[in-house]
Amino acid sequence: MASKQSRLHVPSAPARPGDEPDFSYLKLMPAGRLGRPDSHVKVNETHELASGLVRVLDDNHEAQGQWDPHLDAKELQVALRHMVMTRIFDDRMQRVQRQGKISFYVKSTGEEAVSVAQAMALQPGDMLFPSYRNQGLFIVRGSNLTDLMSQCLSNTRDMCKGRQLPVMYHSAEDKLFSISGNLTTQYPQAVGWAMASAIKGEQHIAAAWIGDGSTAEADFHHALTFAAVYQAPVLLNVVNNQYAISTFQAFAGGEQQTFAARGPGNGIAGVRVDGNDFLAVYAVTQWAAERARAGAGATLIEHVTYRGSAHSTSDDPTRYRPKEEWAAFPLGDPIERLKQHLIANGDWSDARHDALVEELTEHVTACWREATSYGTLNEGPHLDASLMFEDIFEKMPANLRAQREQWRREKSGD
Amino acid sequence: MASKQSRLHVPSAPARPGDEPDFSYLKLMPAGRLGRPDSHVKVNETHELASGLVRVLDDNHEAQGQWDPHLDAKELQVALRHMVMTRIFDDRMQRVQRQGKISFYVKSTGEEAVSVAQAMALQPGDMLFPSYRNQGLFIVRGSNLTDLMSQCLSNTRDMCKGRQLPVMYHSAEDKLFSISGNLTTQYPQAVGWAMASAIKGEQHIAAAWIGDGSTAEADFHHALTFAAVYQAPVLLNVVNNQYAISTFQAFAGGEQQTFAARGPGNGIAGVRVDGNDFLAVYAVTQWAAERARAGAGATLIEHVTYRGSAHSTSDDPTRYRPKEEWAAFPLGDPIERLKQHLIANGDWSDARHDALVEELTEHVTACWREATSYGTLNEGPHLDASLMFEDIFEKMPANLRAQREQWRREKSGD
Amino acid sequence: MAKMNMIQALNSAMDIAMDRDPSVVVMGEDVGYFGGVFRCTDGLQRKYGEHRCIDTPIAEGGIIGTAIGMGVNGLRPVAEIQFADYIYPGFDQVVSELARLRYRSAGDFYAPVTIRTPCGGGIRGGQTHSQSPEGIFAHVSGIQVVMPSNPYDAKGLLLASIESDDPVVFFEPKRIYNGPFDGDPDKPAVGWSSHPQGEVPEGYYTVPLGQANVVREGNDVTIVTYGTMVHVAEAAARAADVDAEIIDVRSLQPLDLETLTTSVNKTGRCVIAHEATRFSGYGAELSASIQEHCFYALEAPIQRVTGWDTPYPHAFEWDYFPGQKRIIAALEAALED
Amino acid sequence: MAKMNMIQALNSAMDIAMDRDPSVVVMGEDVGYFGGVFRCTDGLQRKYGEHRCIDTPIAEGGIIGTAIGMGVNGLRPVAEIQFADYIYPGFDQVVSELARLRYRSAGDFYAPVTIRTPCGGGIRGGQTHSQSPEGIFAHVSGIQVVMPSNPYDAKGLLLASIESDDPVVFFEPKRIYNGPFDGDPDKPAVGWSSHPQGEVPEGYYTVPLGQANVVREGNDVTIVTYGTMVHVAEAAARAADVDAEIIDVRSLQPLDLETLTTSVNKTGRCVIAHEATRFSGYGAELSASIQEHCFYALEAPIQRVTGWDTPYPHAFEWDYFPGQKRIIAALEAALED
Ligand SMILES: Cc1ncc(C[n+]2csc(CCOP(=O)(O)OP(=O)(O)O)c2C)c(N)n1
Ligand SMILES: Cc1ncc(C[n+]2csc(CCOP(=O)(O)OP(=O)(O)O)c2C)c(N)n1
Ligand SMILES: [Mg+2]
Ligand SMILES: [Mg+2]
Repeated sequence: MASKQSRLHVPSAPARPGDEPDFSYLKLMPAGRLGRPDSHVKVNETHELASGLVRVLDDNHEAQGQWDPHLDAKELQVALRHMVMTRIFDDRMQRVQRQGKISFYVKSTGEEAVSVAQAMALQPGDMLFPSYRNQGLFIVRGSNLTDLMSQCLSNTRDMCKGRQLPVMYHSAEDKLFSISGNLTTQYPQAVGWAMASAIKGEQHIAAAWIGDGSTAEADFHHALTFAAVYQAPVLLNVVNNQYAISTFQAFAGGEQQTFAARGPGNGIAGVRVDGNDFLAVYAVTQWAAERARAGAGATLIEHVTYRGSAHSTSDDPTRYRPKEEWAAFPLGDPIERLKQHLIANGDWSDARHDALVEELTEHVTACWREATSYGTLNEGPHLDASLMFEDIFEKMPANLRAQREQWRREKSGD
Repeated sequence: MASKQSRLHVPSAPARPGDEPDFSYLKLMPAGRLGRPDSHVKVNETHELASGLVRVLDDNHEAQGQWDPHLDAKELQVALRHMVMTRIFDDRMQRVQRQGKISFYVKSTGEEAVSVAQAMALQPGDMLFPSYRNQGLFIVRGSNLTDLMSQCLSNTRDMCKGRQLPVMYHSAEDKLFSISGNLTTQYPQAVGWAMASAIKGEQHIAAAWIGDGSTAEADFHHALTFAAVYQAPVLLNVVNNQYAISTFQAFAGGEQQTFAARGPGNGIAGVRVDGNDFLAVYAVTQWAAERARAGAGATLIEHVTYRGSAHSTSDDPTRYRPKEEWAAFPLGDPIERLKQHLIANGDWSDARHDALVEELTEHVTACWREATSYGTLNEGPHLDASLMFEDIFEKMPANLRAQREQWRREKSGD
Repeated sequence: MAKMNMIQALNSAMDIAMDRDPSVVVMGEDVGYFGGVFRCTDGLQRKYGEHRCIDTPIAEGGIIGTAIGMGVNGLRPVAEIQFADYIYPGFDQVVSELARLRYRSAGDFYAPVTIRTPCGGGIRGGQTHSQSPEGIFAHVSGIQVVMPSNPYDAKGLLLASIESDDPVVFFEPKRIYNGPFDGDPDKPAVGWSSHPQGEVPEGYYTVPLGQANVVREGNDVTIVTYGTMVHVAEAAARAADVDAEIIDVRSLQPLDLETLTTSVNKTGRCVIAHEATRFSGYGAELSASIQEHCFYALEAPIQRVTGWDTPYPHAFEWDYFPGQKRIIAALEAALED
Repeated sequence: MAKMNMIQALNSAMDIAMDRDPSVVVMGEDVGYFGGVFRCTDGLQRKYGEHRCIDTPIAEGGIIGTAIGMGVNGLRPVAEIQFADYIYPGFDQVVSELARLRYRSAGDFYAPVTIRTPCGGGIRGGQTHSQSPEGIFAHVSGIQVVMPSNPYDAKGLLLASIESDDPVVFFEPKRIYNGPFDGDPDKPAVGWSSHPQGEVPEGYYTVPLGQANVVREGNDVTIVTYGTMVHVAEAAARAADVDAEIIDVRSLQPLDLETLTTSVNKTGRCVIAHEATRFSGYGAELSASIQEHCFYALEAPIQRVTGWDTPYPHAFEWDYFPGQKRIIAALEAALED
């Protein structure tokens, strides 16, 4: 066997450390090229949307074509604010992780447009099922940064009562579902939530987010199948940031076909969008939400973007990709692009931007100061560890009560 | 909540008991309509093959178009023989099940062309991963009917040593994989087998079969993803017989999209074929095998057919579908169609057909007589029940040896 | 009171739950128009519509995953997994999601999902239609595990499970769907109509989770069992003429350990019986817990009577099945000293 | 002899296996170019090529399903599941296929697949990077289950697992990848270099499956444990100054029960320790089996020391973790009479 040559096709990386970045594999399209069909269009009429790329912002930072959502300056400034806030928050949390104040962190740097545009385009009653890289959803829905930080600190104000890894946030009142460490599990759950909304005759829709790598999991298929069979009012988002930890998107099946094409291939609409183009993401989300709300069915949205940071604080991307790759990414930086668009419109300036950055930096600093006052992993005040035995069941069964007693004896032995 | 009207889309059956059969939902195409592209064609150039329907035999029983495999009369007569054999075998086994001689049975009536044409079009070195409704594969590969019957009888000649439900055959030497009771599990296994063949630099390919309903299982997605990423030399067959026990194919996701379209949607070629057209199935299988053997990748083949019988001997289809449905199925009966084609070619006659039926009926009777001589479920000779403890591991561990001893004591207490 | 077999009792429980609470929905493979391959959901779609008794694709992971989402959105799904042997494709959604949701969200989210699934052998189902995986689910913190042994309990426990805001995996011993079974396949089948527990109120009632049931009082030895084996144990005790106290665990998680230990402390001897394979199975937990609490009362080793550590073989199911002989041998071992 | 930590020892085992047998392939998420998130497969792709050390899609069911097919076609796959907490999406392929193939085909087909997966907590991984599901797999007939406690065993057991024609689920206690851990997180971390079992031959050798290891002889009580807890137990016995015999189970299925019962029959007392949750866990099987074989020698109840029946909480892992205190309390209980 060793004698014969292997004939197996193994996808090869576009570029490895030391190589020139190479994005020639990325199928692009000029802004404004794709038309915006009626949102009730048949599944089989979305093949072009699924294989093409919806873009609004062109290289001169101007909005082009039918997908322009025509948002006013105020909304765009709010959007920019949310995106900048997200990035500053991420940078700060990464730093405090390095300082050992939290155990783990995941940045969304370079992907801010996806969460911010989608959260803004959806309605407050819509239920969101985030992945661990969608902090922008929480920020747009008004989550208090101090609360997010407190979760990362597992401190006395932690919404998860110390039970979850950092970034596994949730907010029942803001309709943000509990984040799971297990990839893609939220996908069929979002479909089920949407089915229930339809069964109840309500107008609320659901939206879920996973990464490119996560599309290989079984729950991706479960979600698409159930969404197709029952035409569930749900938006299924694939954030294709080109990487799944160390493996690039070809290992998730992006080499032969776009991820958006899984939509029509499995019986739901599919759209591929420039994930770093705030306007395009906003418009596509509106379109899919309109479709879902009208009962015309689900949409799979692939957001083409780039993971600007490490996978997580446990990862070192310099081992597997060129440092310069992000700078060479043809779709650029979503914050920079929206900023330049606003400036081009005469609605923004470098000076105002610097002021914004300074204001939000101070805000993040203040929130961090407040959050740490509720305790850190290492310094008190600490949560009562007996919380560990609660919320497994609504009522604590005998074996857990006995174990809590045993734990108390163990502690008091101190 | 009860107040509001549900807005959930629930697929509705084309026809229920008492209704007129209605196959208007079936997307059909005249024979010869679709061209036969080069088998190395790109995945994205198979959308038409995946949404259309490859047919060769027209309504006058003549072969049409580029997909005609141009088989000679001898081969077609052999094919007819295998298909008739399969049907007679099925009818007999159903009867003996009714008589209580075996515990369970599954017929393939109406679907014989799929297994027979594909087994004939593939090479002996190719590995087949059947479902429980592919007895034709075993018959073409020369399995002895007595052996198949003995498995159904769990008798002293049972290839499974009494461990498996009837019809869960296998044959290592004929490269027919062990059938599992769990749906779709063989799909990623076939892809793995094909990947290993490629890794070893061999030319053998793999083929797997599941039903329309089974496409909803996770392993369908696993198989397509791995087949796409590694361009594995494998044929993934979906036998769309319109039903999954009581639910029709819309509940598996056939309403919005063909099953073949899952191929290109997920990154492998897809072809939809008239599963009751022996020539079309043969030609499509040849095409996909050529593609796989050349290293051009995997193909998902949807075979449009109809489950002419009950799901299994445990099922009663009159509860959920019209009795007359099969007779009204627009793609007819595969045996009748091949027979008429041979007659139209002047290579067959009703007289020869009756003689064939008589010959094979006698053969099946003789095989059954021989099989029962090796024992039946109720009458001896019986397998030694201690076989129950073997083949769990290569070497029997202590706990099983001890349990076998305990079982012996229990028996000897008789 | 009416005569019901277990199928009718389960059907009645779902009917009543759907009638009382519009948020209860039933879903699963073939459960809708067809009424389920074991007929447990027969008539529910006709009565409550195809939006509340929902046929699903064949994807156990999808069924459980969507049921969780429905539960989070205010419905109370009762999902049928056609055979317990086919629950594994949905295992991740049960273990990582259904069991964890309340905990990881500090009680802000939960999904009141009941998963019904037929288990056990003795129906010539072979290795993929006969399994009893309850021990696996009992090990997963956050899941309630139930297995009734008769129609009365089946209805009452299912209603209690549906009403519970915590998830339940509800195992239905299919061998006793139509009648009690004493372990002797050669005897003519008897129906539930002649059995006291076949008397089932037509209306609403519950049997609370977390309570074992002493089905027969006795003084010499305690038999701890559940499901089909309750009836086999009763027959074995009768056949061996042993004054056994027989306890039907019913609720495997939470476990009513006190009822078990009280009995064993009284009898000083214990036999545990289940149909599932032995190694690392649920019987091991029963044995370990009872030993911890009753050690000084025990006069002989606790015995386990189980299926062998093999798959359930089609041709040899009565050699595999832990019948009266195996129980009697264990009773003898438990009673010698 | 060389100094190796457990990661290097596992890497060495795979290197040697791939070098000796061209049919051995390594596959999994991030195992190829990157060398694995814990670096266990570092350098293997460079040395053996991307066709024998294969990066895969993120689909545990697909990894195990394709590995089975490869095994049937003459390869010997070593599949890494990145964390044991993520093996559940592949559970059906393990239980229904990998474990059953030889049996259902009467030995005509089998798949020599080894599934490596890091387990256990104490690394601030929270509830989805800390689980120990070995008890679930031990209950599945047809699967061998292994968990080493040191680099020497890790290499020898992994080589034996890869060579076995039967499937193995190979659990790697990640807390002791880099050094032994006595349960005290406040102590400075120690590496394997100072530990005798950190001495690992560079070449080929195996540690046979199915053999427990007496890591410390003693007369007063037997501690039966495995994985990380072996080191915690040793430290606890030292701290409590108890003459404990400590047995590292190593191979959970098949289980070397004789070594365990011989020891307990000698000491008359037994403490079982594992990190996994308690209810219906593997410790229950150990307790039940030992009780069955050693009942008349037992002078006190067998004690179980385990993680609580809760998920592994991020902030409270040292309250969850069964540390020396919990073991010492159990030793005291086992030693009183
Ligand atoms: C079921 C499961 N398998 C594996 C992992 C480990 N893991 C965490 S994130 C990740 C990569 C995910 O990549 P992608 O889906 O592209 O999302 P991204 O991190 O790029 O946003 C992996 C393999 C997991 N969390 N869950
Ligand atoms: C994992 C799993 N779930 C459910 C079943 C029960 N079951 C057996 S066959 C069947 C229907 C399959 O329908 P389809 O895939 O269309 O194949 P067909 O029977 O029509 O050939 C079902 C639900 C099973 N065997 N395995
Ligand atoms: Mg990614
Ligand atoms: Mg079908």
